[in-house]
This record gives sequence, C-alpha cells and structure tokens, in this order.
Amino acid sequence: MTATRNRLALVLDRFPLQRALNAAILVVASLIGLGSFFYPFLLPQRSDQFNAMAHAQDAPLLFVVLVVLCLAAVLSSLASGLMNAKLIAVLGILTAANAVLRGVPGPAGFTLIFLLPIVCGYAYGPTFGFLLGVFSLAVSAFLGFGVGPWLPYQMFSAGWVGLLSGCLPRLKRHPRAEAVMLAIWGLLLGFTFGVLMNLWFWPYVFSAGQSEMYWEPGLDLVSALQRYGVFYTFTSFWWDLLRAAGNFVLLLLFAAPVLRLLRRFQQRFFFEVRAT
Amino acid sequence: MFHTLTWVLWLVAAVVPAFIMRNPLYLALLLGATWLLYTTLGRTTPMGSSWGSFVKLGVFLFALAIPFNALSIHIGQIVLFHLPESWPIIGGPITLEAVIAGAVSGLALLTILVVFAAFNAVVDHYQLLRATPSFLFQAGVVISIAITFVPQMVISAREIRQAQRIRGHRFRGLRDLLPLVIPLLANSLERSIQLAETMEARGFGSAVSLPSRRRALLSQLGLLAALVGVLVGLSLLAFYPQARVWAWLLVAIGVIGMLAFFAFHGRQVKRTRYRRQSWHAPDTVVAVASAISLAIVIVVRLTAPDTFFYSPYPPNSLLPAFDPLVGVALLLLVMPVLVAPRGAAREASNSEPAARDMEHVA
Amino acid sequence: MFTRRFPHRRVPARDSREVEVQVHRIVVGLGSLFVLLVALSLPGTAFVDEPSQAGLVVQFDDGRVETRCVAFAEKEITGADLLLAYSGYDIIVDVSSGMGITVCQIEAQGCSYPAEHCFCQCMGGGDCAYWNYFYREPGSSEWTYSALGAVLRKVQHGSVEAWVWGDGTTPPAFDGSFESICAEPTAEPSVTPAPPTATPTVVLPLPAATQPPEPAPTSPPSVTPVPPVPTPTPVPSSAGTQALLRTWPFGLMVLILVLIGLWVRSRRER
Amino acid sequence: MIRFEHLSYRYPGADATILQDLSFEIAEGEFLLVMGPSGAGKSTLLRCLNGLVPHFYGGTVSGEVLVDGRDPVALGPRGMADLVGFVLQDPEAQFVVDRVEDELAFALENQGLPPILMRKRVEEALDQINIAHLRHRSVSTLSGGERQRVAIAAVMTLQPRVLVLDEPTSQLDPQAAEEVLDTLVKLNQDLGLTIILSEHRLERVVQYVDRILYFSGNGQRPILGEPRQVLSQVELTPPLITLAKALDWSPIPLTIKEGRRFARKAARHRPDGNKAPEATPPSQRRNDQPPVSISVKGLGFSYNGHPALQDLSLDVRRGEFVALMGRNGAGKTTLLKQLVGLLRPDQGRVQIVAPTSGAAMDTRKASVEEIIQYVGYVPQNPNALLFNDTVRQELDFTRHGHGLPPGEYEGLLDTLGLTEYASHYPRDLSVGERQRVALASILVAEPQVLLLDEPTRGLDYQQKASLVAFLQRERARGRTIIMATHDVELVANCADRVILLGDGQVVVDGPTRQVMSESLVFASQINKLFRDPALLTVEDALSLYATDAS
Repeated sequence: MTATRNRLALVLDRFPLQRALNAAILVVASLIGLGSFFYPFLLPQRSDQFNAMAHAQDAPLLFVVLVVLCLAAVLSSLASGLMNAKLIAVLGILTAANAVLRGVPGPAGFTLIFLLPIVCGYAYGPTFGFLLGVFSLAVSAFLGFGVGPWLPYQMFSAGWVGLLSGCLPRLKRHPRAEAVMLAIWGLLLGFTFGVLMNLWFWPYVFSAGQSEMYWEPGLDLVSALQRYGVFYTFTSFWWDLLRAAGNFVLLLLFAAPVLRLLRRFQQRFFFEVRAT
Repeated sequence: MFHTLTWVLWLVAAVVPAFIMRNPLYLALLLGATWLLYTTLGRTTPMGSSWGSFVKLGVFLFALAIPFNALSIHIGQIVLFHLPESWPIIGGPITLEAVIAGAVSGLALLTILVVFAAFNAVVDHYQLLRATPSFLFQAGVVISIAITFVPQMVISAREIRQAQRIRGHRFRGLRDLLPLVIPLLANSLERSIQLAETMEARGFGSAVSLPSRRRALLSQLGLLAALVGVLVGLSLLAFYPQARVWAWLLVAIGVIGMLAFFAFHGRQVKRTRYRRQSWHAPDTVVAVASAISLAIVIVVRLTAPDTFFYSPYPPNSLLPAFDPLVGVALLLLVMPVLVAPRGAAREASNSEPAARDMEHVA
Repeated sequence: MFTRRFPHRRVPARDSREVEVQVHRIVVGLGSLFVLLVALSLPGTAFVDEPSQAGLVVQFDDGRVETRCVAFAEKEITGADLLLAYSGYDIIVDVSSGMGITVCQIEAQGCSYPAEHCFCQCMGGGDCAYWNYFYREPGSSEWTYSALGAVLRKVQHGSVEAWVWGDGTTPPAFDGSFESICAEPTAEPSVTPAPPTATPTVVLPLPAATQPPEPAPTSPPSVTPVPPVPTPTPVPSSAGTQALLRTWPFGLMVLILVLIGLWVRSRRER
Repeated sequence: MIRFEHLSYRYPGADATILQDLSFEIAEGEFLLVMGPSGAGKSTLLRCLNGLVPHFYGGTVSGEVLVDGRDPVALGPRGMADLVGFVLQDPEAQFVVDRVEDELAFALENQGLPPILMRKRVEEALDQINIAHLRHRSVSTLSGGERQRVAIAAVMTLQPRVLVLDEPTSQLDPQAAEEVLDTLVKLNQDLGLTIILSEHRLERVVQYVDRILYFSGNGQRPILGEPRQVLSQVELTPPLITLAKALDWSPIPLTIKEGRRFARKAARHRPDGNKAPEATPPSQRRNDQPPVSISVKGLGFSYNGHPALQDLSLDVRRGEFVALMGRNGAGKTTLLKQLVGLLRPDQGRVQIVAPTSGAAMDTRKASVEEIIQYVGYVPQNPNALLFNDTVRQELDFTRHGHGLPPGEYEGLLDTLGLTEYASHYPRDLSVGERQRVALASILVAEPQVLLLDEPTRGLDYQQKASLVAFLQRERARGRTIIMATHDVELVANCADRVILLGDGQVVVDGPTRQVMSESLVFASQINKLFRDPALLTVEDALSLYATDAS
C-alpha cells in the first residue's frame, strides 16, 4: 500500500502542478469576473461606437453570461479534484448549515451567512472557502430565495470572501489576535460585498442622463467612481454598515470557538496509511 | 408540467430582451406576457412564494429610480417645477422627460426581476438541480447533499434551542447564539463523516474515469489558455481599441475554448441519469416558440436596433417607437400558457420536497 | 462630466485614430461573443479601394450655410464620425447624456459646454435652440429630421448630412444635391451666400399630450418623409398623431394578451 | 466467502492495536452477529470488510482480509462497492439525494449503468425491502425506521453479496428496529445474502443468527461460535439468557418459547422456603402518601391541528419513579415537554409544586427559567446539549444559566463515572458517556424532578446497567424521576409505576408489576416467561427459583 497523506483543504488536487493550474484558473476567472462587476466603468468608448448606449444596454447581459461561464470553468476545473467523498460531504453539509444559519435570525437582523465562509476559508484554505461561499449562495437560491440575475455575481463574490479569507496570515499561536483579525476582515468584506453587489443594478436605477449619481458611457474612471460613491452612500451604505458591523461582532465572538471546532475535525479528516 | 430544458430556453428567450431593451412598449409587453405566465402556471407551485419577494424588490427599485432620476437630471422642455439652483445635485428644473426616463429604466429592472421570478415559480427546482450538466456533476452532488440535509438541520436547530433553554440559556446578546451555533456545526461535521463513509461505500466517484495525468494537465492548460484569451481580449479592448476585431476574436476563441473544455470534461464523467424527464409535444411547441422569439430579437438587435432604445430627452420624441416584428417575438413568450395541459400548475406543486421543507426555515 | 474637443484638422481616417488614442485613455469596454457578432456585423471596418464621400451642410444662427464634401475610407460610418472625425470642424460634444453624443457647439455657434449647459438655450422657458440633425438618403432630395441622433445613423457614399442651429422646426435652407457639393473630389469647404432662412411650409397643431409649455414648437414640419427601413423611427412630437397611429400594433398586442388572459381564466373555471 | 488472516489494525496516532491478529472465516449466506461493549472494535472490524478501514481512516494494517477473493485493503471502498453493501448507525446521515427513488438510483448513476437496467434494479430493491410505497417521498419526511430501510435498499441496488450493518437499530425505537431486523432476516433467508450485523439488542436477533462474534474489548481475543456456546461465556446478556445461565438450563433457550419449557419444569419443583417478592412496591405500601410534586389536570395539546395530548390527568408524588410508555407518537415526549414548560397547555393545566414552600406553580404563567429551578429535562439526543470544550465547562454553563456559581462536581462526576473525563472534549466521548455528560449537565442544577427521554437509546448492556444503578441511587435520594422509554427491561428494573399512554391519553396507570403482567406488549422477558405478576426481573425469578436461595 502506498503512503498517502490527505488533508481536507488540500485533497482538491492530485498533483502539485495541477494545483498550480487550478489556482491560475481561479485567479484569471476571478479577474474576468471582477471586470464584469465593474462593467459600468469599462464601457466601450471609441468614435465608431459613439452609440455607447446600445452597448450600455447589452453590457449587463453580456457580463452575466461571461460571469456564468467563468464560474462554470472554475467549478469544473476544481471538480477534477472534487472526487473525494469526504470533501464533497463536508462541503455539502457545511453548505446546508450555512443555509440554515442564514435562516437563523440574529438580533438586529444580522445574518450569519458570511461567518462560515470566512472562518472555514481561514481554517481549511482558500479553495475550500471559495467553494463553500459559492455553494452556500447557490443552495439558498434553490431553497426559496430564488434564482435571480444577481445570483452569479453573488456566488462569485461570496466565493471571493472565502478565497481571500484563506489567504490571511495564520496566527494559530495567538487565538485572540486571530479573532480580532478575522473580525476586522469581516468588517471590510461586509462593505466590499455591498459595493460589488450594488454595481450590477446601478446602471438600472438611473436612466441615461446627466445625473450626478449615474455612470455614463465615456465617463472617466475617477469621476465614475465619485458618482458611484454618491450613489452608494445614497442607496445601500447604511444597510452595508449594519451588515459589516454585524460581521465584526459575530466574528469577534464566534471566530475562536468555531475555529477550535473546525480544527478538531480537521484532525479527524487527516490520516495517513503506512505500508506494512 | 414542462421539461426543465424547455423552461431554461424560455428563460433565455425572455431574459435577453429584458436585458437589452429600454423601450417601454416592449418592456410592457414582456411584463404582461410574464405576468400572465405566472398567474396561470406559477401561482400554485411551492416556489411561487418567492415571486412576491422578487416583485417587491423590483417595485421598490422602480419607485427608487423615478425620484432619483427626476431630481438629478435637469434637461428637457416640459418643466414640471423648479428647485432652487443653489441646492446641490437636485437644484434646477424638474422635467417630465426626466421622470419618464426614470420610470422607463425602473421598468427595465422590474421586468428583469419579474422574468426571473416567473421562472422560479414555474420551474421544478428539484429537476433543475438534477439537470446539472455532467461536467459540473460534483457541484450538483454537493448542492443536492446540502438540500437534503437542510430540513434535518432545521429540526436539530430547534432541538438545540430547546435543549439549551432548559439549561437556563437565554437570549441576552449576540454571544448567546454560540450555544446554538456550535452544536449545529459540530453535529453537521460529525454527520458529514458518516455521510462520506456511506458515499465511499456506495462507490461514489467510480463514475469518473480520471484521465491520464498528461491529458488532465493538457485539458487544464487548455482551459487556462481559453480564460487568458478572454482576459487578454477584453484588456485589448480596454487599452488598445485599434485592435478591436482581434480583441473580439480572442474573446470568441476563448469562449469557444471554454465550451470545448466543458465538453471534454463532461465526457470524462461516465455517469448516467436515472430518471429522464419526458419530453412532450407541448415542450416542442414552447421550445420552438422561444427559439424563434430569441432569433427575432437578436437579428433585429444586429440589423435595426433603433427601436430597442428610448430616451425622452430632446431632440427625441416622448413617444417610443414600436416595431411590430419585435412585438410578435415578445408575444411568443406566452406560448406556455396556451399549450400547458390543464391543471398543470397543480401537478407541479407536489414535486418539490426541498422547497417545501425550506418553507419551515424561512 | 467629460468633453472632447476635436482640433481643426483635415485628416484621413487613419490619423484620426491617433487622436482617439490620446483622447480615450480611459479604461474601456469588455464584452462577449454576442457583441463580437455586433462588431463584425458592422461593416464599418471593411476598407474599400476608392474612398466614399458624403456631403455635409452646416447652417448657423445667422442663416449662413456652409457645405463640405467629406471623404472617408470606410464604406459606411456613423453621422457622428462624419462630423467629429472627418469634417474638420471645431466641435464640442457632450457624451455624458448616455444618448450617444449631443452636439453643443460647432465652430463658435452654440453652448460652450461644460462651461454652460449643452442645451443652454433650451433649458425650459424662452426660445429653444440647439444643433438639429437632418439627413438625406443618397439620391433623395428630401431632408429627414433624425430624431435618433448621429450615432445611430449610417452614412454611406452619396448621402448628405445637415446640422442646423435652431429649434428643430426648420429644415436646412439648402436644396443642392450631393453632386453639387462634391463636384470636385477634394474636400474643400465652399461657402455659399446666405439665403433668407426658410420658414416651415406647414406647422401642425401639436397634440395635447406632448404640448410643451414653451411657445417654441420643438418639432420639424410634418413633411418628414418615410423613416428608414426596416423599423419605423420615432418622429418629433408634433407628428404625435401619426406616431400614435404608427404604434397601433402595440395596442393590438396588448389586446391579444388580455384576450389570452380572459380565455385562460374561463378555461380554468370550466 | 470472507476470510481474515492474522489481521491487525492500529488507528493513526493510537498506541494500541484495536484489532489484534484476527483469523477466521465466514461462510456464504451466513448471518453473523457481532456483539460486545462499545469501543471494543466492532465497527472497526466491519469497516475492514469494504476497505473503509484503512482507506478512510488511515492507520496501519497488517495481515489480510479476503471477501470473495477480493482484497478490500488493496481495492478500497469503491472497488468493493458492488460486493459489500454497508449501512451505518445514524439514519439521518446517509442520504445524498432528497427523494427516495433517486437516492436508490444514486449509486447506480455513479456506476454509469444504462437507465433501463437502473430502473429494473431500483424496482427490485424497492420490492425486496418492500418500501415501494415510499418511492416518491422526500427522505426528510421519513421516520427513522423507514430511513434505515431506505438506506438498506440504497445499497441493495448494487446487488452486493455481503451486507454489513453497523448497529443499524441503535437509534431506533423497538417497532422500527423490528421492521429493520425483519427485513434483514428476509434478505438472508430469501436471497441467501451474507449478513454481518452489529447489534445491542440481542433478545431480538439472537434466534435468527447462525453465529456470534463477541468482542470483549480490553485486548482479549474475540470469541466466535454458535449463539448458545458464545452466550454461555458472555456475562452481559438479555434477562432470559442470564436467568438460564443462573439456573443452568441447557441448552440455553434463545426464545421465550424455548424458555417456557424450563420455566414450567422450574415451577413444578421449586425449592420451598423461597417467597415471591410482594406484588406492590414499597412506595405504594406506606399509608402516609408523600406530597404531590407534579399534577396535571385535563391537559390538552395539539401540534398545528394534530392532537397530541387529550384530556390527560395524573399526579406524580415526590420520590416516585414513573415510567411513561407507549408506542411512538403516543405523546410521551410531548408530555415531558409540557412538564418542563417547553410547551404550554392548550386546555387544562400543569402544576409544579415547589418542594420547600409547597407553592404550586402553573406552567401557563411561570417562565421556563422558574420551572427549571425544580424540573430538569434530559432530551433524547445528548448532542443537542454539548457545545463546550470540556465536560466541566458544560456543567458550569448550566449552573450559570441557573444563576448559580460554578461549583465542585467531583461527587456527581464520580457517581456517573466521568471523573477521568472532566476535562475531555465531550464530543470525543462514546455515546453512553455523552449520555451521562448530558445527564450530569442537567443534574448539576439539582432539580427536584428529573425528566428523562429515552435515556437508554444507543446504550449497550453495560452502559444500561450503570445507568440503572445510577437512577436507583438518585431515586433513593428522594428525587422524583419521570422517564419516557421503550425499554421494558429498564422499566422492570427501576420504575415503580408505569403510565401507559395511547393516542395522547392515559390508557393504564398503575404499579409496574401489575401493569406489566396485564399487558402483553409491555412485559419484561421474565414476566413473559413465567406469566407471573410477581416476577419481572432476573432477581425476582432467582429469589423464587434459585436452588441455593438463602
């Protein structure tokens, strides 16, 4: 019997080279996805396309298509490593738990939806975090929250939440510092998520016109950002503030115990077989 | 009622115009058709419940768009009233054109949401899940597991809450969520080990004949190349507009490459489907109708898109243009209503365990 | 707000692109297969051997009418390109409307956007004057008021474009033909003595629905001929009655929807 | 069919081998029962049969297993899937798809079988297990027994020749367990399927099995042999066997029917001087009745429209040990939740009498926090309680919840045999230990009344015995105990009053001996054996029939 080492977060890939490839795929796809998020700022702007309006109207569709493709690409490339029943089971069940947590109404309407992707991403690694984030939203869409045009965007950004959390520095030694770090991280992500998620419908809320709060084809990035800033503060800043604060408090309180739990089980999933 | 594929086709045919049109007349038609679809087929299905929330959101955004637009856009000739110029952003003449423009873009958003809401209401999500393309089947399994476990977890969450209560646990602050969350997670993780065992024991994964290392790597490289192609193409567009054609070409090649990879990856999975949904004549009718509708919309978009756009601001007329051909295309989307067998909606309703159980959660 | 000044130059197609490169430094568009089709389907990039030509007529406030014969390399370009990239006029446009471009100023005439509003003379109240866009299909001798704007108009060899400073009611006071403008292949500006400004032949009573509060009618004469095929173009509001008539199919289709709805209901009750 | 050759196995990180040099064979079509205290290595052995050990758990293997000539250690679970079907303990953790029919097809889909064949296989499985009526149900709506049968069907679709089940009934109530075991017997007898089963409740299976493999744990080598010979060497056995051994009846009777013969013989010449124990327990005998501690009057309650309790009245006096019995859905758990105020009456009232002041507290008005000052409730599933990092912290949490300062728990932990686990992570403990931790974390608040819901679920004889001992001690201390259970022997051993619930109403309410001897279903083995109200437990019988009774 050959000696195999098996760790939850790493079972995704059979060869280091393939792991590198998967990572590369994930990164490139994420870049495209990010670009798609920012389409309002990135509209074609050339003399032979002065009818930017037409493209402005195609853009949302085109980018939804693009995002869906990228998601599929990432998932299927990771899937080649997803053959491990343990990983699938843990993913599936944690996803379910996340969906339930989303249903659990915390005080002041905090949702726990980000707790798991962040902490699991941190404990079990970026890829796991990414998948958990992606699947969590897919599942809650299947279970009554509904499939909406924003779904691919939500899935991607929730995936990034887990992904980035996996890239945080490991502070196993100092649990308290760990908790604080994750809490601040949650705060930041709370806002980032809001900013990203508002982008997709920004171009709809305002029609073409000389709005101070609206993107315009051919607007240079800086002023576009300024306008988006205005729009964002007007629309969802306060909501996101609440959510971010919620993340902060939750992680501050829960990060440590949940991490302890996850690491306990990580040991159970870790094994080695020795030839005899 | 209808085959999942049929519904997906319908969705595409309905979403494309909803996305690319800003002409209130078209949007109104699309909205009408979709609403009709929902009221006749979607109302009694378990997921019909999500319709409400979608529409609410849509109406909210619709209502949001009008004042924002009216207050911040001051061009047009039909002035309703003036706000003092000194006020930032909103100061200036408030024009009818601006109000209309706001309403139209709000309408566009509302339409998109309603289309999706109708889709959610009529499609059988369970079947939708079972129809995962085979190159994504592992993802499908993960989601299916999650959906299978959610109801049990809801129950055990309730158990946990009671168990803690009789230990004197009370809700004073967020911290008191801990005794509820941790056992839930711990139970989940314990179960996941057992589940993994059963899956292994039932030969999960023997379906995928893992390709030789070389082929695996090659296919991965191919995918990476395709993605890079798209990325480069797009950045070309961004920073080097002259190469437009080449850029688009790159994007196209990239996309095709991805699709090819999906196909290849799908072929690795030797996995059969137990229950194929049956495809009836009405399915064909609806599918064809949707295809035609989509084709018309795309062709018109490519050849004479003028009527897709609308702006009330001078020098344009307030009255939108209307192309009967496009109108017909949109009307075709009512087809499901016409050919659906009677009482179809009722059939659909007893076919979604996951969704039904989820209603306890919310 | 973002404006673009086009320097006074007589430029063949290729050089004008350089101008764009520096002008459009901003990050730009993504897209997908779908738009690729759009892009390729636009023959805008198919180069042909002998350059196409189009006539350009500009009528200023004082009634002065300038004509230029503009040569361009592509088989077909947008009216906007013709004016901005090839005409050689010094122009201020406002692209911020999201409706493609709005021409604010040609040479000295108009509003010096962004210093003042692009519709500075059309801000509700008082007379309304802005740069109106008319065109003539090749061979045709009738002016069409383009409500769609220059960005959606495709200019081919032999068509004549006109920009008129006014309230949209007056067609350009120029009834020469394309040949008369482009007699000699080189594109030399030829200024004709200003004739008295033409007055609208017919002015219809405006439909109440779109009656602007201002005295100034915002519409061209009803002599506007048939719109370009295959889709009807929206026409200025004074012709609202015809426009309404032209959208009767919409009413019909709404009716159809309603009927279907009733039929379904009756079927369910049965 | 199955051959073990010098198989040894050690878990990763463990210092001792859990399987030590096993060598034996199992014939085709055999029905083998694997028994022994939990943690002795039963499940490990079973997992060797399809390669889950070592492929899933790692560790070190030496020696060889061959199943029908195949080597699980080499092939791994996937390679064995079509030969060995494997069913687990927890009926809730075995499903991948939400619909029964698709769940059955899942394994086949993964094997890539053609749809036509799949259809056939699924139909066959549905009939073999006869769950065809469940085919369109969602697994989340199934009962525990149905789930286990679906799980069995789901592996049967692969048409394995060996079926391995790891305590499939330990989470089920008797009726459900009965269903599952009957299914297995049928499979074994009709299809000649080789079945290897680990199970606590010997009294139910022992008559069907061909051989028994006994793991005593603690390093001794397991005993394999005919049921009778194995049982004669095993100390923890069902009452019938225990009695038989005590009165050295041979051959050891495996069923009541067989036992009756000996019983009659024993009854004929029973040693004189032996007296049967009084038919009424001491508490009833005293004429000064202790004060009522819980009184229920005309209690009615319904879960969204479905009546669970109807016009139910009963009084429980201080120091009584009451057993609530009755089939599933009879309202046992609902009643317990009513008593602790988790549910509130729709009609009627529940009163808890404070032992000190004697003031009656009505659950409709009192808050849960007030009620739990006097009443402690141990739910069925200990996992619902445990979330702290150490046992000690669990106890602290309860004290804190009651507004008490963290105290010293040595006494409590000692009586529950948890002393050495005080600082362990509760979820690393065995089922029985978890059960006891849950018990401790309720008792630590010193409730006057203790409510237990199915306390013996998943426990083996050893753990049961220690639980019984503990409960009797608590009762002796004058604690009132109300226990909902299916476990007849447990009731026979410690309860002095049985309340039989049926359809949300009290069917029978009386002293244990009386109720048991009058009922056929809820009677202990010994009682069935002698049909004598005086005899419920082995002790009773011995006191009467033991030749050297003194």
